[in-house]
Amino acid sequence: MQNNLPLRRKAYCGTMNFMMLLCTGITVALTFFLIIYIAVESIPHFSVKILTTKPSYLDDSIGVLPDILNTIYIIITTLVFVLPLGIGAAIYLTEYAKSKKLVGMIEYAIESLAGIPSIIYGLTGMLIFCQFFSLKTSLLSGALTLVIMNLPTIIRTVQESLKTVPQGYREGAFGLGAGKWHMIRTVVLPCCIDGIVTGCILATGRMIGESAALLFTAGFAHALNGFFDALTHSGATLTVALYVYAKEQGEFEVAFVIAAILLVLSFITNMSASYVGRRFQKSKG
Amino acid sequence: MAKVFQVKDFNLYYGDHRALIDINMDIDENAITALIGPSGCGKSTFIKTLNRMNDLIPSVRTTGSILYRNEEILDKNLDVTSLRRQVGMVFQKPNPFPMSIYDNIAYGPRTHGIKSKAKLDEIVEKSLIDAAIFDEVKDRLKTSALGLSGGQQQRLCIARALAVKPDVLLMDEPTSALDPISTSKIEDLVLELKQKYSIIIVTHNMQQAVRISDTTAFFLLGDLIEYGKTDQIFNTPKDKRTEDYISGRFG
Amino acid sequence: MAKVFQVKDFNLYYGDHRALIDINMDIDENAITALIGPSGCGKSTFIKTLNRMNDLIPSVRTTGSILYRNEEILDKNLDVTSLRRQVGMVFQKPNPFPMSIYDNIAYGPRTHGIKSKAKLDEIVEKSLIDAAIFDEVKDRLKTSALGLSGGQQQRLCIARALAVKPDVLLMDEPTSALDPISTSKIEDLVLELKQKYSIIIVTHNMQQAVRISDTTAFFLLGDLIEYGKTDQIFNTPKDKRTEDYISGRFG
Amino acid sequence: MLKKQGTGINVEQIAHMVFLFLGIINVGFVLVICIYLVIAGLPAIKEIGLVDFLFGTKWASTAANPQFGILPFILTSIYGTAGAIIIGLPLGFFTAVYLAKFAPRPVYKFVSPLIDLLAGIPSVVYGFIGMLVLVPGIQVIFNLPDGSSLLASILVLAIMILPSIIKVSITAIQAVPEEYELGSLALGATEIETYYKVMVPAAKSGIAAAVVLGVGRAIGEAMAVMMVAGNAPNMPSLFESVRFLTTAVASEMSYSSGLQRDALFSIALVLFVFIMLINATLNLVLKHRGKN
Amino acid sequence: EMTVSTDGSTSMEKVIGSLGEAFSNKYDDVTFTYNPTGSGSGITAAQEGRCDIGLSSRALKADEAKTLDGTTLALDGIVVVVNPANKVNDLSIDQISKIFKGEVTSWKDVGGADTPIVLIGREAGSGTRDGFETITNTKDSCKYRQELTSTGDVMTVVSKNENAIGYISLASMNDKVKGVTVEGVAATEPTIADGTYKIQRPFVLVTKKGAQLSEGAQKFIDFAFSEEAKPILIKAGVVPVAKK
Ligand SMILES: Nc1ncnc2c1ncn2[C@@H]1O[C@H](COP(=O)(O)OP(=O)(O)OP(=O)(O)O)[C@@H](O)[C@H]1O
Ligand SMILES: Nc1ncnc2c1ncn2[C@@H]1O[C@H](COP(=O)(O)OP(=O)(O)OP(=O)(O)O)[C@@H](O)[C@H]1O
Ligand SMILES: [Mg+2]
Ligand SMILES: [Mg+2]
Ligand SMILES: O=P([O-])([O-])[O-]
Repeated sequence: MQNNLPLRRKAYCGTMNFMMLLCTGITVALTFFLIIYIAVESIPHFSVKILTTKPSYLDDSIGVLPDILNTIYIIITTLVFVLPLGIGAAIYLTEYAKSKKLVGMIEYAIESLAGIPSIIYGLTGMLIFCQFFSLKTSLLSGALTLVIMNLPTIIRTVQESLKTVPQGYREGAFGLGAGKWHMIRTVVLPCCIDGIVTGCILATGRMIGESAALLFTAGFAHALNGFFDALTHSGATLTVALYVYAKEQGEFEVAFVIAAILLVLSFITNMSASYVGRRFQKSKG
Repeated sequence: MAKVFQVKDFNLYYGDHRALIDINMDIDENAITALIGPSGCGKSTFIKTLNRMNDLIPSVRTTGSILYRNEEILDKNLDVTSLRRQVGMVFQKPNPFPMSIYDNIAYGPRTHGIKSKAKLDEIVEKSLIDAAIFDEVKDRLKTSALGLSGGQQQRLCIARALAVKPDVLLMDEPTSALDPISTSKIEDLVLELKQKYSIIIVTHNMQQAVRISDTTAFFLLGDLIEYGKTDQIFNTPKDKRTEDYISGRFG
Repeated sequence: MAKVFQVKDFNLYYGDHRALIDINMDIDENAITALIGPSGCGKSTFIKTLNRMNDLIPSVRTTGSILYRNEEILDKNLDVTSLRRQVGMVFQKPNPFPMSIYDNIAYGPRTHGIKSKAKLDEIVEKSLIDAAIFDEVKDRLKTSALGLSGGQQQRLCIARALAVKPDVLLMDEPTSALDPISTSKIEDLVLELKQKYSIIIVTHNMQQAVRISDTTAFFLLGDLIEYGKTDQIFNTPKDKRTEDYISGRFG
Repeated sequence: MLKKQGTGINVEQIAHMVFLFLGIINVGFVLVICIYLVIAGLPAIKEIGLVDFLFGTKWASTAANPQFGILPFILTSIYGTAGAIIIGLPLGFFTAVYLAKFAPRPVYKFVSPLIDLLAGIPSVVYGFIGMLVLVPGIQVIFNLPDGSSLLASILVLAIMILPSIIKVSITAIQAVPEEYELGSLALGATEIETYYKVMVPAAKSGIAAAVVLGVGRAIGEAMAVMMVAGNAPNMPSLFESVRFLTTAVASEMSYSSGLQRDALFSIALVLFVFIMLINATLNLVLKHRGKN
Repeated sequence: EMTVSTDGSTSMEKVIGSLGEAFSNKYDDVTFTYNPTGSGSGITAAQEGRCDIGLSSRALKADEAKTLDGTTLALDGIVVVVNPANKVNDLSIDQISKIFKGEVTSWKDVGGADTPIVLIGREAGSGTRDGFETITNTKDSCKYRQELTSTGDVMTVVSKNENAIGYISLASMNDKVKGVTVEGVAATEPTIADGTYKIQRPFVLVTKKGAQLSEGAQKFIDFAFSEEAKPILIKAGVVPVAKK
């Protein structure tokens, strides 16, 4: 009974094995290529100046500080709106909703929101926020568009973590005469704070990566503004700036710098999401 | 003896399934009432009705009447939070909140509006003492309750229930998840609590029912088959089915 | 009687934990061997060694020797697929694949290279007949196997194992997930299969061991305590611990 | 003693109402988006005529005699998506099976963050690299006058959907009960046979979901494609410059006026209908899976 | 705190960016924003009041002029550009027209290498495209291989592809690409100012007719036409025009 698999089976297993290794190899190689290519092209152009100035036509110089700030502003603004909305909706769905029909309808809506491509968000955001609510092309319009776009992410992650809260906690609180909202506030929410944080991080990642939805809603000015000023003005986030520099202006050096920044940000969000996720699982035993 | 609960022609349905059938039963004050019966006979369902925890299940429908100290508790407009405060509950699986021991006990009083630190301290200490766990945890009140052993957790849950100063204590198989030593500690505790509280306890353990209860109710498939003094039920059951059950012939 | 397995000084470790200790045991051909013992004693571990299913657990280490028809099966270079083909296995929980009944049975033969439709048809029919389930499913061979009842699924799994023409059949508590009627059908089946196959069966059910097995092995905490004719084990056990176990005093 | 609930509104009721509102508002968002798209998208279709719009093969929106046929965009979107799936699916699928079932623990631990990273990279970065590497590469390799083409777009899309295909497939494969694996191994099948003949078919609806998800992502992507497709409104052909539904909207929107602008909204409406159909398919697939 | 918002032409980016920057440097209390979206959308934005000043790289059309005022800020040459490796240096308007209509498809027919011509154009709605096609008489008949959304993009593509030809604003010109002379005339300030370089178009500031300009916007327009602004415009590569 030594190894004597028939040739046909050996060939099949060999082929499959080869395909798997090949495809995994391609995927890994691709990722490495991206990382190394961006690193090699961008590192020579990194400088304190490029990170801390705004572009100037008069001096013919380029800086990405406004884009970094705009990105931060838009993330903060979006989170301020999307968190209460998303967490609230998730709480309704998991803790309150009784009617199957209503839940089905809301979940269908959320699924639909998740599937809509960002260019369509961009257009409707432009129609609704820029025009209907006359917010003009501004970071605020962009942020509000991102709010709707990111609702599904937040709702889903919060729902997932709400579901991991043991039913016993709820029963225990009710058994002591707590009302539902009181119970949620004092027992359920503290338990799933990590899940909410994970949701925030994931959503932040999506916001950093978004471009098509912002092009028509937030525009692409590179003005250096304070937070509240910036909200009412047009401004490019890093991703939009990358598009504009690479595609519209042919300024590849700065585009590579932005690409590298985005890569690092993506890495950081992934790492922190999985770190929080792991902690979450640990605390749940 | 005064009655804490008076149950009249009570029926409970899960959707179309009638899980409790025409229950009539008066429950004594300051006594321990044991509910026994094979799995699925409706013991948990019944006990949860007494503090309206069944409200959480959307499909539940009830008919009949249950008076708690002469007030109807099936009333739609009843303030369930205040009912649950007076009719506390301890669950089969110990379910301390993921907070410190102190906060677990203080949770109920805080919920009901007690803010004063001194007052809370006092309540926490008293409840822990009453639940016979104070000595074991007094040095680590601020540590997480999840670090306690199963038996300690269950006594903590009892302390938590006592902290809101209930009148009645419902216990759904409070020892079935515990080892024999923890079990006997809890049994001792229950016997002591009887002085101040009316206790209704579900158990699968015949011996336990005999050891601690004053009256026993035997349920079968949603029917209350026999209800009476524990001595009588276990020594001279009137119903053939009760006899079969306690002598282990089915279940 | 010829021996299918000869187990010599066999030890199995999960990491540092020695789960089987110095097992010595010869297993008869065309007989039914029952393995009994309390939970965690190593029955499943032992039976899984006989077709090297333990290979899937990385921490497993073995010493000693197990001969299957005089070939060493603990050998690293052994072709496990061909061993597993000859030593088939049926699991505690019926596990038909999510395909049609026909494809479930044909899976093994196809894997081993049989392509001819006529040949496959014949094997499927024969296996289903042997597993005493043909009449119940013959009209719906193309429907999903997941639509069958638990008992039917288990017989389907037996049929699936028979379809690769094994020599030995290992069964790990094949009836513990089933109702009494399905159980007795499977027991009848096992008794019939004995004509053609050597069967090793793990069971928690003493009665079942008595009803169907020729020899019985009693395991305790990784030790093979007693091994002999089933009659003898159940009527005149030599070891005190065997006696205690079969008379229900522990386990 | 048990105080009855008054008719006044208490905190609990307010909380309930607030949460109900927060839940319902999602439905509101979807409705508003639909309504706006329909309102904005219908006039041009009415004016141009549905058939001329959907099946016209020439797009010349600013010509003296403008023509608004979007068949080239529709076909390009379909071909481009199909192409991305044809390349991305096998690549993702084999990688997923390897990672889910074969990869030694350290390999898995090393590769899966890479895949997360790939998933997190913004689409414009893909477009950017595509523009600098793929486009000139294609021009040289295929000896074309210009490398901006459907092929370049397909490759960029394939890489972009790769991580989501891998992740969803891994989840689907890992969700298959281990019993199937044991059952197959016990019949003498090798591990590879077991995975491809039993586990993968059992995971097929999950993998189908991955495909549909990939289709949704590919058909909706605008910026990355815009950077490599060349954007001429040609009928699709592998080595020609092409325009997708998304890029048609994105490239002309900011310059448009009048009927041209309305027609762009109509394109967005068409795209939206496509996406909704895909979502419905995904739902069906998932429901089907729920039943199994 | 005053704000001036401008919106429109991407080919005016350098001009308007420079002006805006100098303007903000001069007045600390104004915020100047420029949203490079394209001439068409800049005009619409001005019409809808979404910005203070619209920017157009073409003259207003008749129906647009009904509701809007257009003031020419400067003149811009549209340079026909090829890859620096291309041997062709001069083209006539007729040749350019034939090339873009696809009637001439190989560089060898206009004195270059035997390689296909790759036509790079701008997207519909672009002021540059409008100006170029009008002057070269190729309206609606260009056989573009690529339609790109900005001047920079055209330059990038032309600089990467030896076969390519495109057109861009003189203001954006740099040495990544080579400008060809048109009928012997190179695009420079003097040749544009005196009209000998044929392919040129105006850069226009668009405001709503009759509407009161905001204080900041008025200040900006005054600044743009001041002597102070002239060198800035020239540095940005366009030919200043006096306010009419
Ligand atoms: N949420 C529910 N929905 C529908 N039916 C239920 C629900 N909970 C319990 N039941 C049914 O009601 C009957 C009584 O259940 P109950 O949990 O009260 O039994 P029990 O006596 O407590 O059993 P055990 O000893 O196993 O805890 C059972 O038939 C059970 O299936
Ligand atoms: N994968 C594993 N890793 C480590 N230890 C294991 C593993 N599987 C089983 N064990 C241990 O080996 C011992 C024997 O387990 P085994 O499953 O063989 O018992 P069993 O007799 O089949 O019990 P049961 O009747 O419950 O099925 C137990 O102590 C168990 O904890
Ligand atoms: Mg119960
Ligand atoms: Mg076992
Ligand atoms: O961007 P334009 O100047 O060509 O409209």
